[in-house]
Amino acid sequence: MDFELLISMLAATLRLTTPLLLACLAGLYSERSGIFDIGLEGKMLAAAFGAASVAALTANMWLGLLAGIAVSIAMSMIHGAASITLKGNQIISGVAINFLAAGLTTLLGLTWFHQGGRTPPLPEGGRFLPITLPFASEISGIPVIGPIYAGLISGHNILVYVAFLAVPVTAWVLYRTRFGLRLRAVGENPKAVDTAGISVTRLRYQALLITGVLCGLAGAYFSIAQGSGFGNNMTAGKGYIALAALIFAKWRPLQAMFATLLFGFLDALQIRLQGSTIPGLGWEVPVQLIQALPYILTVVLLAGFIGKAVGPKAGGVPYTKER
Amino acid sequence: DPAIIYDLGGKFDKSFNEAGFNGATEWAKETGGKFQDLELQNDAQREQALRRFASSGANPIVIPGFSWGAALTKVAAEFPDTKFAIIDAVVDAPNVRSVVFDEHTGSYLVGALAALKSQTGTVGFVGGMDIPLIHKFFCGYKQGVLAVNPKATVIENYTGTTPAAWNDPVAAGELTKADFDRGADVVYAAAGGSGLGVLQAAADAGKFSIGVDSNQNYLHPGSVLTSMVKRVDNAVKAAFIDGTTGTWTSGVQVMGLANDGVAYALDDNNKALITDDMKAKVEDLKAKIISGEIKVHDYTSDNTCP
Amino acid sequence: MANLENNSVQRPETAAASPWAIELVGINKRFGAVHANKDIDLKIKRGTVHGIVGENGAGKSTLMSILYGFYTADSGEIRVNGVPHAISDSRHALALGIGMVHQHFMLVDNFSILENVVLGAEDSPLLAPTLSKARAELKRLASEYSLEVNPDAIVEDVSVGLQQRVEILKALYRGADVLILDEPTGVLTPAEADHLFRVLRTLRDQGKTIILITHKLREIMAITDTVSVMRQGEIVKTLPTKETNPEQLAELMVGRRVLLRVEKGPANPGKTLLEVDDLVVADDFKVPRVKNISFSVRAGEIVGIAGVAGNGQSELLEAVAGMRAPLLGNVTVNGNPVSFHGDDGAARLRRAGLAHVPEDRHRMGLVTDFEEWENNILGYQDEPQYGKGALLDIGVARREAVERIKKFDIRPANPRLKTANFSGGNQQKIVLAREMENDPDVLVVGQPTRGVDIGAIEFIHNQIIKMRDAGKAILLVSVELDEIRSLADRILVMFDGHIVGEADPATATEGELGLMMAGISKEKEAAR
Amino acid sequence: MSARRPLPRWADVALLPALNLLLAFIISGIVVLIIGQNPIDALRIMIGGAFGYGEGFGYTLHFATNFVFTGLAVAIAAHAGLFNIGAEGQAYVAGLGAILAALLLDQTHWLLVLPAAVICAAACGGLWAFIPGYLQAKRGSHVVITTIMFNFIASALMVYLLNRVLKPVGQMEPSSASVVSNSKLIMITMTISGALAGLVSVNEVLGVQNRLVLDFPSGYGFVGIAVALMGRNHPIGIALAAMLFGALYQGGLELQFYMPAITREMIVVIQALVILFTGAMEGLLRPGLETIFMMRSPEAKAEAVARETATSDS
Ligand SMILES: Nc1ncnc2c1ncn2[C@@H]1O[C@H](COP(=O)(O)OP(=O)(O)OP(=O)(O)O)[C@@H](O)[C@H]1O
Ligand SMILES: Nc1ncnc2c1ncn2[C@@H]1O[C@H](COP(=O)(O)OP(=O)(O)OP(=O)(O)O)[C@@H](O)[C@H]1O
Ligand SMILES: [Mg+2]
Ligand SMILES: [Mg+2]
Repeated sequence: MDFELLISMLAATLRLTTPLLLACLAGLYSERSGIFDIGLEGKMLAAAFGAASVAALTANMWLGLLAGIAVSIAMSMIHGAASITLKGNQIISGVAINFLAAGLTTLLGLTWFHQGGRTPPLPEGGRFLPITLPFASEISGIPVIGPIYAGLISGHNILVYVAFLAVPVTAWVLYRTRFGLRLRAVGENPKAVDTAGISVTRLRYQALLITGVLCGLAGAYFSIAQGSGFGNNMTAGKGYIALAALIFAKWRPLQAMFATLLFGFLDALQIRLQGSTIPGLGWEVPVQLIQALPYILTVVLLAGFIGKAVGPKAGGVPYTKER
Repeated sequence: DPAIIYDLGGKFDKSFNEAGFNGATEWAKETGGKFQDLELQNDAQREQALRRFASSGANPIVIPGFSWGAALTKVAAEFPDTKFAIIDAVVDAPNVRSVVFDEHTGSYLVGALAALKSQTGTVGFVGGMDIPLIHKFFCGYKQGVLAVNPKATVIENYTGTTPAAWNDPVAAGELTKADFDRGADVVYAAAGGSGLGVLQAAADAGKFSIGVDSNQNYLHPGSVLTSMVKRVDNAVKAAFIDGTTGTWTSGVQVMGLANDGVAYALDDNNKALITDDMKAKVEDLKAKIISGEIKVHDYTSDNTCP
Repeated sequence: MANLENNSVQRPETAAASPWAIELVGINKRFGAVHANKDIDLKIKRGTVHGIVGENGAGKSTLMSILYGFYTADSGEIRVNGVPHAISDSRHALALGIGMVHQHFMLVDNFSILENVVLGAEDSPLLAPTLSKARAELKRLASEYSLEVNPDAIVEDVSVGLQQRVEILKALYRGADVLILDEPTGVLTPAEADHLFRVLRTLRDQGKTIILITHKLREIMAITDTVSVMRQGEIVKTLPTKETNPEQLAELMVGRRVLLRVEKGPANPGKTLLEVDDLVVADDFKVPRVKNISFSVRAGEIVGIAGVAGNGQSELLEAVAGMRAPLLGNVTVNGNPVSFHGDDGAARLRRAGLAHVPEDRHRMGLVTDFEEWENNILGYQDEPQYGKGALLDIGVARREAVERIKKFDIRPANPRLKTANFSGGNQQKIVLAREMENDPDVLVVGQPTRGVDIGAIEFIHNQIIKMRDAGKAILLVSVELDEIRSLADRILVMFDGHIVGEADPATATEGELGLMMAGISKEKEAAR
Repeated sequence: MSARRPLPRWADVALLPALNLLLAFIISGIVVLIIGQNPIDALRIMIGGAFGYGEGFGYTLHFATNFVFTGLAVAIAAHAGLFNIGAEGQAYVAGLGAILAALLLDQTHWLLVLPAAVICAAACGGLWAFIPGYLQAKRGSHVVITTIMFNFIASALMVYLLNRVLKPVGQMEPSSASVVSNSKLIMITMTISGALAGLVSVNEVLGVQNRLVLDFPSGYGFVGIAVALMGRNHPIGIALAAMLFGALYQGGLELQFYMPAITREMIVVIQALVILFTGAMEGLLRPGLETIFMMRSPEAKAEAVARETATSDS
């Protein structure tokens, strides 16, 4: 594989990693606070729909983004009401959110746009377009550094940069701020947090709020950045992959980035391996094997190298003082 | 009243089922008649849905989709007085009309166009779910490309292995970009709803795409080279007309190039993209296929592609 | 995210007019059908140590949790320094200068000690300034009260004694004037307990008020100025410690006379039932904690293992009970060598006639999500009396649970209640009932009376003696030296994974045992 | 803040869920109303379609059967503290066992085919779950990730087998379940769980479709998670929850037939609301109900007291 192709594949890796990374960090906030979130998928889907609908109507990508975030936060608050206030089962709540998003997006899409649940294609201005970073064209001629800067680092839409920026920010929040300390504590031992005079409920809602924002970004990325318009069920299971990446990363931000990059890379690789005969094999690799490759490799890596992943101890358990 | 039951893709899939819906709607508009329709929720409901319509007196009943075969075989025997039309599959029963399309010949023509348009000699194909019917599209396309340019490379991709593959424009877009990276400059999308991602990616990159099923040229004028249209709407409309007026015929009905069942789309949106030379060449191929001079291999006949 | 500093509650700085640091008036609290606190009235003078004693489930922890704002009372008034306050949450209590060391520690296990100390008392949205301030403050507190800790140690890696020290430091860091300690010595070694009491006296002498809940009347007598006795949700009596004695307190608590001494006849040992030969056991981190230990227990005798917590007793107990495969060595039960292959060793030992009361009932002895009767047959569910094959005879199992509840006085007497809803002492009784009533040949029991009230202690001790007299072999591990001395027929002292000596409880003095537990054996002592 | 008493058992297990279900239907009804349809008619059609006539009830049972299997699969694993998200894939792969047994014994009696299919399906489903179980037990690989991954791998595998291998009716022997190590509860549990999920394929393949179609589990595995949790991982609860979802599936189809304005997405929304209100938000009405019970009924009060039997008798 020559250098150009490698660069383009790595660029694709970044594009494919972005929504996974945003969702994975979203899950990190939620699960670090002790709330399981199997509903990442649904929140992203709903956000994708909200973003695309508003962007299509207003031709304004920023309004679209805001709408996506708002929708996702609303879903997150439903999850919070069920699992924090009502102390319900967090997994059922997540499953319900996934169902709700799948049904509502298409239902509303049908009634509003009459396009089979799709939103109309986005007008000019409704979509986040790739940004060319300064000097990209000037230095693209320089060997190695040029293509890396111009082809890999430059030329993505802003949400890609936001996603990768969110990693150090999350690490900083988690390990360097008061909020982060409390967040980490409440997922491990909410009673300790409560007796230290901090409201467990409030802390968990705050975490879910951040989860909502990040899922909103991820959803908007699908429909108004990477894609152009909403399509039924367009998140296609990425929420579950993000969850897997989160466990893979053992609930830590930097590792979350590496885990999602791995998934993104395997996906990009899968895409590029399709339709090309692998030299020296002598037989045609079935395309299904290539498509399953990311998943198989994940299992192999997990079994071979990663070992046991122990999540936040209080995860999944509603906090109750009495009874 | 006539009835139509859509396949799992749903009524508004911008493609196959939607074409069926359009045909039915057109019939209703022209005749002032009414029709019933239903969207399936899952595979297990096929027989039940057929029975329900048949016993409620709907006639004829049109069912677009190859997955209906087994259910129809059973139910058609239970309701010998009801006329059924199945699209994309063959069911051998006295009251069933089986409509099949020559997707391979239509794809052959757009393949030829792709090869004529390509500067690089590399063209791409993005299929939806990895199933034999889509291989049939690919195989015809590849033959068409090679007929024009025997040295051309055709890159074959599929968006996935589950029905989600029909609705994954993101994956389809990435596949398309990957094809461009490998030198392709025309990509044919045979991927239902995912195809929109192909068309978008081509438009973003300033390259060409080819739409499928219905005429998608209007989506990105100047970038969509053409569309391989499959006139499911005509088939549905014809079945409705025949079933309600007494001109019904059962048996296999092939919709091919000759009867405009499949075609490449040419309209104002892509007029500028297709030169007269290209058009002449493709029309020539079309005539040869119709006359039988050129034989386009059908993948589904033996599950191989030459 | 307001922190303590910008809390609206004003901290009474100077000693207020009222001599009472804390006044509780007419406090009531119900949990569902349980009336945990009934019309409680209690006044505690500033600068004193006040003790609270009472049976398991009497409502001590609940009352203190109300004062600490963890629970809200259904009715009643709390006055701090004479001023009424509606304490709505723990933040409020902390702001009023009330700190609490909970019975089950409220620490975040995977945090450092420093992080645990500052949690909830951070000065600013950024951590760094608080952390450096707290580091200095911990140093100061360490020198003032000799409460040394390594601020960067992770809590789960340090001993329970140190964890408790962290809890106390947490309260002091927040500047607590009133310090509540809920059963602080339950998990401490005698030396650690002594140290704790020295700290408490210092604090009192500085004018702080201390409330101490304990089941150990000796401690009440030693340190408190006044003491209250609780029974069934009520305070039955509050009186100056000087005017009472352990016997009276015990009677007030239980409502009858309690024998504070174990009555037992001489042992009558028979054949060897449990034999441990050259055992080497490692802990979870693969560090050897039991080093070439050999001993045996005969029918009709109680062998006690004494030692400061953390010297390998837990690992020894787990290995003998089949919960942890040893690296080397053999265990023989009833003449049959035990195989440690696979991870069902515990079940195999059970079939061989060995019953096990684990040290940590929460982690190993019970499934707290199960109902009581289910826990009552846990591990014995395949025994023929509970039904044939894969089917369980629920009727038999429940009737049996009812009988044992009666015999062991487990409260509430409801086999269908989730085990998590029993008080800690009663949970202990559930495990004991199960293991003792299945008529084992060998009973291996760890910390049998941890957190159990004295009425129950008396009963449990008597049961253990009864089993001995019925010819069972009993291996007892306890950090309570008193318990070992009064129950055991022979005492083995463990230090650093070795058995450093054997003593006769009838003759050995506490001092001798203490020296052995500190790793100084008689021989070495003599050599010096 | 007055103290509340726990509900009597019957209210806890029957009344409360019924009220929650009612709430879900009321909100669904509002959505139906917004779409411009009559919710009462809709409900009548749904109930009639699901239970009102033989064939409809048959389908309800058919769907419920699938949910019982996937629900039990999830529940069994949950009892061992394992979260099996992979019932979907396990059912899918099990289809291979079912269809192979059926094809190989094609010309024989159904009394032979059925048990053979059950065994083969359970074996394949079990194997597909055994691997994640093994990896969890021996390698510590989190079973949640591995089962998710195995769902994806299953669909790729099945497409490959169905399109390229089985097409010319290949002679693939179903791999027999590996010898399960006797000590590992995790592996055994996961295997049983997968085997149960696998029985969905028997129901689907032999019961309805008479062949193996791509993606036949179509979400049964995921709904199984909700069924298990709503049924509180208890067999009877699971049976009831499965019936509810079976009725929703079947009644939903019927509804589309009579009320064309109601699309299948509407049915998904109704399902979501049912899961939300009867599952996740089941605590919504509890406080109110407890208060009502306490004020209204002295017997209930007495019963509640008896149930918890206060330590006090003074
Ligand atoms: N959170 C709670 N929910 C329900 N019931 C509770 C709760 N906390 C305590 N109880 C009940 O209240 C009663 C008093 O419990 P409490 O913990 O105050 O007793 P205690 O005196 O501390 O006992 P112990 O000596 O075992 O620590 C017990 O019957 C207990 O079961
Ligand atoms: N979920 C619960 N429901 C009802 N009561 C509970 C629940 N959790 C704890 N309790 C009760 O709360 C009280 C305080 O709990 P805690 O964890 O301090 O146990 P404890 O009984 O005081 O322990 P110990 O006996 O070891 O001293 C106990 O009486 C316990 O039975
Ligand atoms: Mg207590
Ligand atoms: Mg206690």
